[in-house]
Amino acid sequence: MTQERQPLLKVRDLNVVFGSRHHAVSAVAGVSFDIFPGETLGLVGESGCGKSTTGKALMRIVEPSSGTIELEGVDIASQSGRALRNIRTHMQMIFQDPISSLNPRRRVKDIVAEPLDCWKSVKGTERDVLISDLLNKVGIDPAVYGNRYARQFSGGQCQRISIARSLAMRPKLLICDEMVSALDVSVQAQILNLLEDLKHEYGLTLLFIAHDLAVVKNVSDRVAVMYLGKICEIGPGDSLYEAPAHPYTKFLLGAALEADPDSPMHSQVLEGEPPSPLNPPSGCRFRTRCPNATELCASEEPQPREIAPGHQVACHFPLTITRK
Amino acid sequence: MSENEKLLVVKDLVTTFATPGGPLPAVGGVSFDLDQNETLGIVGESGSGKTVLSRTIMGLQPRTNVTVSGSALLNGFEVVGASERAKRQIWGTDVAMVFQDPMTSLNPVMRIGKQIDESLRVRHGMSRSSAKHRAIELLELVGIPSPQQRYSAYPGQLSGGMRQRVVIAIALAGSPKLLMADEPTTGLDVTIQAQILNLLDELKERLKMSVILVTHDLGVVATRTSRIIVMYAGRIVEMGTTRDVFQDHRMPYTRALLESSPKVASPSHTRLVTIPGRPPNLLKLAAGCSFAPRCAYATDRCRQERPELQPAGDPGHLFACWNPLPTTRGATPQ
Amino acid sequence: MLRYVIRRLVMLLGIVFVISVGSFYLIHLLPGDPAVVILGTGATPQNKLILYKQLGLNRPIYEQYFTWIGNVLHGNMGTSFISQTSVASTIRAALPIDVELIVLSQILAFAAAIPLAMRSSRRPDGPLDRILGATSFTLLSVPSFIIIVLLVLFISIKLGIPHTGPSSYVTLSSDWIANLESLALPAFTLAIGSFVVYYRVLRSDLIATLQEEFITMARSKGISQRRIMWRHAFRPSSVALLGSAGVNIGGLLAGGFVVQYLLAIPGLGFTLINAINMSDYLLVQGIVLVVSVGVVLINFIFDFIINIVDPRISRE
Amino acid sequence: MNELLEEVSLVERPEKNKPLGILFWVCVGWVALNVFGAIFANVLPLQNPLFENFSAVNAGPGLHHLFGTDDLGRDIFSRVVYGSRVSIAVGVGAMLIGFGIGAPLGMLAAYRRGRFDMVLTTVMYILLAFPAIIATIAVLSFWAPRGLAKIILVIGLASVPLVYRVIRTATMSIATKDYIIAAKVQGATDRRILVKELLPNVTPIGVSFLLIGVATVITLEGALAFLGLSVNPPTPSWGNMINEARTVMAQNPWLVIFPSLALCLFLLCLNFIGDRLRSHFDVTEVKL
Repeated sequence: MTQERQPLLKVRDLNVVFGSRHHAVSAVAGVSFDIFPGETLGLVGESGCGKSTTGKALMRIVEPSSGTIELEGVDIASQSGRALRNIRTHMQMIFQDPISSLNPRRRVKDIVAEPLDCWKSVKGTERDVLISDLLNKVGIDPAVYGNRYARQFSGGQCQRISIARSLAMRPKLLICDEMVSALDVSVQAQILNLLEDLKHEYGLTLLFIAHDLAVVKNVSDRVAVMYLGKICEIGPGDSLYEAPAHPYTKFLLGAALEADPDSPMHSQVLEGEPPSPLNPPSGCRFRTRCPNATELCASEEPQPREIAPGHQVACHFPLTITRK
Repeated sequence: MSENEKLLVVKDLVTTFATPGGPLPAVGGVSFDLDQNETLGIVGESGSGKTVLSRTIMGLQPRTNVTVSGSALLNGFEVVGASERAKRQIWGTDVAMVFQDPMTSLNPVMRIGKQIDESLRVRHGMSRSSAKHRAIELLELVGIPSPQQRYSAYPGQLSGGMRQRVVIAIALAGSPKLLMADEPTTGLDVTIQAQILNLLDELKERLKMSVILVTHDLGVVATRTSRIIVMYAGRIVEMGTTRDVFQDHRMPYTRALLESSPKVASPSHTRLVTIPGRPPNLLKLAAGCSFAPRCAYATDRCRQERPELQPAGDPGHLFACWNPLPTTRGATPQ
Repeated sequence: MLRYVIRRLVMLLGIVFVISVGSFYLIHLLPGDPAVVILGTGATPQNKLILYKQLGLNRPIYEQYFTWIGNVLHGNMGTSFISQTSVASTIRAALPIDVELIVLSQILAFAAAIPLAMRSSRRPDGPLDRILGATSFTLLSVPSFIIIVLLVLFISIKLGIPHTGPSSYVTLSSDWIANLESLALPAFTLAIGSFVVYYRVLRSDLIATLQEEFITMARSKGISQRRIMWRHAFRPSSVALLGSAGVNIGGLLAGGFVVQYLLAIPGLGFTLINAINMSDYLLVQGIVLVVSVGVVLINFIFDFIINIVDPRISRE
Repeated sequence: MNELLEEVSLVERPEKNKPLGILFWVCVGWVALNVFGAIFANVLPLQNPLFENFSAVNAGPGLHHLFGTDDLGRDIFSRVVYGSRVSIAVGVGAMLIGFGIGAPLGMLAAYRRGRFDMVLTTVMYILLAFPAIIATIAVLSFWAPRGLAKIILVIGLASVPLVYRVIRTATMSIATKDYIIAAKVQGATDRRILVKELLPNVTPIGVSFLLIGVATVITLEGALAFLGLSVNPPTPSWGNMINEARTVMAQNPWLVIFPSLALCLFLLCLNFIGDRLRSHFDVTEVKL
């Protein structure tokens, strides 16, 4: 027995390629990471960086073109049919658009019970009790709202129902894909707190995908930053935010807006826009916008390397780390 | 400063939609003013009426099923009650608008150059070639690379950030005195958002405009405005200098709004302050303070009697609350 | 764009090929001896023999097709056994009438539909919109044959207006005024059906477009209402209109027989019905081929126009 | 305006669905009455539609003959009721065939995608390019002898590609929704997703299109009757009644007016119900 914790989810060299041979877009290009039991990994990046595709590829909602996804040692990427359906119940996903993730023509109770009914694992009164309990847990009164149709609910409530549904099968891993970005701040805070409570109660492990740096930091133990299909930096949230090692992370953090009139104005703004994933730059994908880029960055792709315990960065010239 | 030097004076502005469910007061009596070359932030969650307010000030509310009362004096022109024809005279030249979603605010089947020089030719009578020349200048001004080629591109061929720059270029075509920016960066990535906000700041200084920045994101207004209006359920609940609103807010809603959004600077797993419940249904507004059902400090008076805006000591700082939070100014006098 | 056009052209050729095969083998799909079907009631053994020889009915079926398509491509669709006239020349005489009828009716339909749709979309649920909505909806449910019958009943019979009744067709080249008079009634009838479709499609699209943010944007530039309607709202709203126009014009070519038959206008539809009644198989086959190819071509052309009007489509 | 309203009132999402309204139910009633008449024409106290009463030829509407009689003394009212049988049978029968084949294929293709969808859709689009009316006429005219069943079959088969396209488009817009992905993720089988998630959402679109389709087919049947390609006289159908009456309409306009009215009213009601359902279920315009 080794002392080291075994990861719950182990992703190695995940690739997702969209489109035909001539118009191949590599949306996810060789992504590797671990998620340990009970932790929350935040996945942050700008639109089109492949963070959502990564999440969907883990669930096989989009097909990975290569790589392995091991959940407790079982490779999801090689499963099919009933086995795949079965293993998916150990992982669940919550989507960005709360309204379109619920069938408008079904009742709330049936929506939450759907996973149970699919597997016929729990039936009769036991099922009803379980559903009522789940709805209570997410703050929806089952007696009042259980028989309503999903189309009558607001975004925040829909997201609560989605959470209840995803917990019905007691999953080990919950993938949250931009789950609060469509919500108002006050509702967002409610949902984030709820998620935190349920995480402890159900012993969940989370992959939290979002573009909002503050939200990601709030919920995550570790944070991975993606740019153009690759992870450029991954590390413990607090230290990564305090001392980013990858220039892109630094720019990203610099661009984040703080609700504080005394916070510095954006003096250093990242110029230009991300290049097209149809035709990514050679070497380091960030080099076209990076102020520190050299010849080496163009010719050789930087491999992730550990600069502090649990803190990896894929950059030839990581920024100097000043530790307290 | 006397009233006629103000660029915009809004008094008791009310915008009501006629809906199948009854009259819906989207903006319920708003008064404020705006100086020349000032940047004002209007902050609120969805449903607060901030977007409707910004459109009503311009006279751009929908033309059917809407009634507007009160007054909005824009550069000496009374917008409320003015005919579409009369308002056309101020649109583009006195006030111009930057919209929330650059995907939908550009005509998808019209080349972007044509969209920029349209008002130059139609409104300002420029010739085809000089309008084109000016349009390319404007594209350059808003930081679009190779403007010559971009002139004949369709909006679909540009990224979101570039499109928002085009929208800004269109707004600038008539050299407006007031730029109304309604959630100008909401759909954009953080790095692009920073670019656009910096651009707006820079243009404001260069072209001596006033800017109204309408947003749900307190981060957007924190460092870029001189004053802020906080809206809730169609009304102003607090208004003051940016520093007053952020650091000496008196209205509990303002505080709740500030504290419920996660901060980059605070450590992971910080418990967020939440506002219980949801924003009120504007069709069924109760008599008292709209925020009372969600407010921790609410008393019977709050539920029965609506608080009006009252001064809070510092000049220009107003709030609408019966049980305001204590001021922080007394502790650290300036 | 070019790639798209080439792809569509290849598809077009494919469809035309399938149509030609379909028209050719129509006869083999039907039960019974092809010769009997073709010759109809006048099937003497001698005629049968000539037919077998001409069509090569005893040769392999694919060879028959290539012989036939070769002839068709040279403008030879055979000679009718019933009327002893060339099928191609019969079609050449009839087709211009269809074209003229379609052009006239479309001019009328668009001239009415576009301005009215623009008016009513500016105030949805306003008085004009309600009246036009109810009218167009009612007209939508009145088949063209009933319109014709009622028009003939009231205009020609009750009012006794000349030149609008059946069997008065005059060719364009002989007397263009009389020609227009004789086509007024059928063109008007076809225009009603087209108008209803165009008005409804354009109105609902315009209402949707006018709610778009870019219209508010255009308003905020201070340009006139007329310019907003024509320059900003009309073009993005016309995709569905053009699509339905393509389908509708194709439908008029294929389904024009009712009106032509009722008013004795000797276009393709009228000729087709006569050919069916006479069991003139070769003529039916020729018309089916020409009309089908015509419909496909019309759809192709409209697809192409839609692509020019809305650059978003070909990019996708 | 809608966006603004959504912004200000999204608190409790309002029911977007318009109420169906009285007119809708009047139309449903009228259609039901027609269908009832068509089914029970034999049982109802109607005069024999084929009985030629030469003592009452070309009678106007009156007590004995509600709608009058034709030039052979046949009762028009009973002929109109009997005539509805052919129209309704053709309309409903053909659409049942069309939907029976086209709808499951369309749903399956849209849900499965991939090669299955590609092949099927290509075939259907080629068939769609072939003008259905011309094909129907050509087949009906040379495929003797004519009969109701054959007409239903030919029109039904000709409508399959159209139904396929409508249902496929409708299903595709639903199949990409997150709740379908969510169902997959929960381990639902394909069959369960098709039945529990897709079908309830496709049905409203299907039903409204079905009604409008029935109206279209009835119109087509009328046109075929004019060409003598529908059921053979003396069996009455709305189409051939109008057609036969044309020659004598100068003398007896009722002969044309009553069957025309019956036909138009029925079509109007069908179209109205279909249209109202479409807006009620918030279905974006599906073009015929």
